[in-house]
Amino acid sequence: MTTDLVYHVAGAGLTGLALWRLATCRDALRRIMALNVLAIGIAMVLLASGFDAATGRTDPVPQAFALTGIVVLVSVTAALLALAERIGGRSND
Amino acid sequence: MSAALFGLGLVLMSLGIVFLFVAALGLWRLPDLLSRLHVLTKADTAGLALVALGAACVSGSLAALLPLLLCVVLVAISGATIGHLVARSVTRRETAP
Amino acid sequence: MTEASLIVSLPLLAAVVTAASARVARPVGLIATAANAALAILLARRVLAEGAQVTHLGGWEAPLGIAFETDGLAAVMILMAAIVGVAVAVQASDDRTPRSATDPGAFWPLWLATLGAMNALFLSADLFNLYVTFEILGLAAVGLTALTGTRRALRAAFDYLSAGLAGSLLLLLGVALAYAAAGQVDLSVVPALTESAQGRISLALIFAGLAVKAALFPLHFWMPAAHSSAAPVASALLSALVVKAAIYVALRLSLDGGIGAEPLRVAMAAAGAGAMLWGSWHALRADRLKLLVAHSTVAQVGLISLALGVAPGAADSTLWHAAVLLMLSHAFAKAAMFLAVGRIAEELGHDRISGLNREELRPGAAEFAFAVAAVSLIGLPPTAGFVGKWVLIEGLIDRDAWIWVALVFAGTVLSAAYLSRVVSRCLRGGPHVAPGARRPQWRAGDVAALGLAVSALLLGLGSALPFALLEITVT
Amino acid sequence: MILEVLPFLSLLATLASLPRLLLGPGAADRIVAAQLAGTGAVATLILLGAATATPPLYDVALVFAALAAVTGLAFVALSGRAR
Amino acid sequence: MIAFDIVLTLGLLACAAMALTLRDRTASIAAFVVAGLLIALSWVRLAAPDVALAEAAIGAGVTGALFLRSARRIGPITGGPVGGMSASIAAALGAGGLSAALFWAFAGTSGPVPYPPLVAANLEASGVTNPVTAVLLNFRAWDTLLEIAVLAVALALVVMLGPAPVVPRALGELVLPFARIVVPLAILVAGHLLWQGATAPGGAFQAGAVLAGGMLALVLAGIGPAGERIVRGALLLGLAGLAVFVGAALAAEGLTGRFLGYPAGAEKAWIIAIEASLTLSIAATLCLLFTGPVRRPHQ
Repeated sequence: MTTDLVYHVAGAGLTGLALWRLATCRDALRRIMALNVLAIGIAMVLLASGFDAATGRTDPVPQAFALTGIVVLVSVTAALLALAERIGGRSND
Repeated sequence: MSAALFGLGLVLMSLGIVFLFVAALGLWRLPDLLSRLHVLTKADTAGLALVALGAACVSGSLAALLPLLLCVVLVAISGATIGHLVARSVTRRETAP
Repeated sequence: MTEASLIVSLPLLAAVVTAASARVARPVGLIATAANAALAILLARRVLAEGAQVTHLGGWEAPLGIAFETDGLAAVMILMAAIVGVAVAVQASDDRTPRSATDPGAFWPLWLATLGAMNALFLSADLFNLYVTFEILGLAAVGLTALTGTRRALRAAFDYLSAGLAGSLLLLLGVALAYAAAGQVDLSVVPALTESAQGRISLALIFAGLAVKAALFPLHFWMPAAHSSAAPVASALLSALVVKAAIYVALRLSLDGGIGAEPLRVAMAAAGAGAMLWGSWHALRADRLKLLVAHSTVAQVGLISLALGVAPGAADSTLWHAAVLLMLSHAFAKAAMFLAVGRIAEELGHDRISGLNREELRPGAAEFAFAVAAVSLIGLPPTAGFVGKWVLIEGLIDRDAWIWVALVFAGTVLSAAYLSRVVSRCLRGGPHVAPGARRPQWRAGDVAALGLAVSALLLGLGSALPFALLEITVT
Repeated sequence: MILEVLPFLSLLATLASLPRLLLGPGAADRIVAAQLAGTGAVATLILLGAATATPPLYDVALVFAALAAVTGLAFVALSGRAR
Repeated sequence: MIAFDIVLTLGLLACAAMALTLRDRTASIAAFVVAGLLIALSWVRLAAPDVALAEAAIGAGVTGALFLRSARRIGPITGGPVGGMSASIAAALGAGGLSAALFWAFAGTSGPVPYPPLVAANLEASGVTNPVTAVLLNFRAWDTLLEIAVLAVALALVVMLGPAPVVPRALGELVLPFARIVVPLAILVAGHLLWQGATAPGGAFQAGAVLAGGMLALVLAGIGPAGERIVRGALLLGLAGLAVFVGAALAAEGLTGRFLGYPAGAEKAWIIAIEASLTLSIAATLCLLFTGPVRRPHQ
């Protein structure tokens, strides 16, 4: 039970939680929040597999991926929220 | 000398954590909002100051002192101000006609 | 400055300039689109002359750094994007196109960002880099969809962006699993992925993400609403170019042996067949012109992914060439069709198919362009669509895949059916038209639509050039 | 060793504010709970930095504190419907 | 320390579940912000301090403020879940199965890890000693450039859509001294993060996000710089980041013949210059993504 296994569980849990919420909710804001949780879950799984338990250090390249993912996520979230506000939040897809 | 500093740091940090637990407990047990606010600001100011001081003692390097000091100042101010603003918005809503 | 680095930087710089000042947006946009077309032609000439090149960005070798692979396939796709872009820019620059309710100058930065992102995507040889280019493409395409500012367009744009984001998160999950399984994310890792179980799951995730982005049949729900409610200029770009990016990446991965897993290939071909039937069925029943053309995109995407599914990768080279030619002909024909539909809707004031032939308006250049584009979409000789289908069916017959041959024919017949619904109503004349009917005068949109439709025709005749380009691959 | 247990306790204190966030009748209670969780996270980070002797964690704690201030202000200014 | 990780994971999942299920908007956003803080803590435990900085600044700070702004305008949640109780259970089982498969796929791998030795070998030539900054600004600078393009396109999109301007509640007179202390501190922290980005955790994104946090504090306190010219200047600054980065890439190719290949010996200077301009442009972009363009609200 090393550290990265625990965070693999956390990442997979977050992804499952987000997928469940995406499947069962209609409100625009909660769908956007679920997509955020999904993206964070994927970043956690990515970084956990880059973590080297022996040296206690993490491979810098997935860290760069996670950073890029965070910045991309905030821009897409801002765009989604601006759209949701214009359509009043009732996305009945 | 460093063992005494280490011991002192340990005591300070433990005290800080006690403050945090008291605040969490208070948040849970106390009946109304204003008393919870009271206990929150205590944890923000005193609790974190103790923890930061203890950490400075344990780490023993002066370079770490500046970020810790800024941390304490920021959290103390934001705790007090947010507490005041929350209390203000709650009381204004109740007393408003 | 090599063409490769210029062709990715120029559109991004122009996007910044056009976003900064709306006043100068149109001239700068037109100049940048023309310069991009010139660069695309120079790039293709260089690839033809010197063969494929690999440029390492910043001088760092592949696993650590990112590489640009300018081979024949990339050059062909960049040429496609450039030519369709020029035609769409010509129509967009016609200032009488109705002012969008949101922001007049907003088309140009979004179009140039889409162009820059597509050029970067066609050249990139790194999985994570593809994910980032897809994000730019997704956001810019949503901007194009929301350009008209109507409530229906905004709702379609919201669904498009949330589906696009879910698709790219699937893609990111696949890239993360590829990193976990193989330790690196550049395209050379794809053959190693097909061996291990984790690698196959990561490829399946990547292909699922691409299927959402390409609106392949089971995951296409967001696309018809988005493409039919956008401005005609925008939906021409969405249907002709943006959807192609995902199919191109699927082709690039299958060329690197990524689609070697048998179940993945069969699933893609089956989804393609399903898309052809489903898209054609809804196109037959569509009552609005834009909806019909959007559903025909679903069908054509199905045909192309069927061609990809049955082509077992680089070994059997004729089949994936057919898929590329089908992509090219669909890009030209679909863009011409949407531009023509835009002009028809402008002239008639509505785009209901039933109301097409009862107006006192003689058929103009737009109806003619629509008819020529329909010929190419159905795949009648001498258009590029015909050459593509011919090569595809020839390859299928060689391998006795009779089911797929039957499906391709069924798709062709269905597409002929739903397109003739429109073309028959467009060719008004004689008794159907009142004596005093006026003929719509020529506008930039007609020139663009006709140019693209004719180029789809010429591509059929001159299909030796794309085939020659496609022969060149990175050895 | 002994220093390792301190961040653990501080984390427990941070998570102890969650029930109030879940049940808190009014929005104000939830803002207070979030504020306490923020302070607890800053304390946990400082203790982690001390326990694992990594000074960069103090900078992370500083950014946490700065952002807790901004987020707290955002909650107070923006919670509830636009009147 | 494994007990710390386990408790953190449980707390994290509980917080995320609360954020996604609570029907009261403020409660769910508060839970989302606390989840953001706990996620930043898990990045620290996974030895990724740079990501923790970015998550705390962008994930918890800016995203929380964005959600609050939209919730303030959209209003409470209406309508029940999509299917009934049975559909929700079915979805839960499906999602559970997917996440279990995901865990098996990721936990089972022990594949080769070629990147760390490569980064370590080339770190000397990259001009900076912080490996993450070396990857972001030198080895894979093309990814970072495209990511700035994503920010710029999102900015153009939000300016085009033009959400109505945000009107924070009147907060009384104590806000002025508060802002007068928090904003300079935020600028100080941002400068500190930017400068040390080359050697220790920090860099353009974290510094830009903290700077944006400071600006948001001004806007929320109601004393933010409003007015058409200020917003126009911020828009130009926000877009300038991408132009500077592309310009630097082409200039580098002019000098060394390699796209994005910084001239030998001067890599650190180039990286710091690019990062400084990115910090300002990211701060301006994040601010504008929150406030939106100052224009007549749409009908």
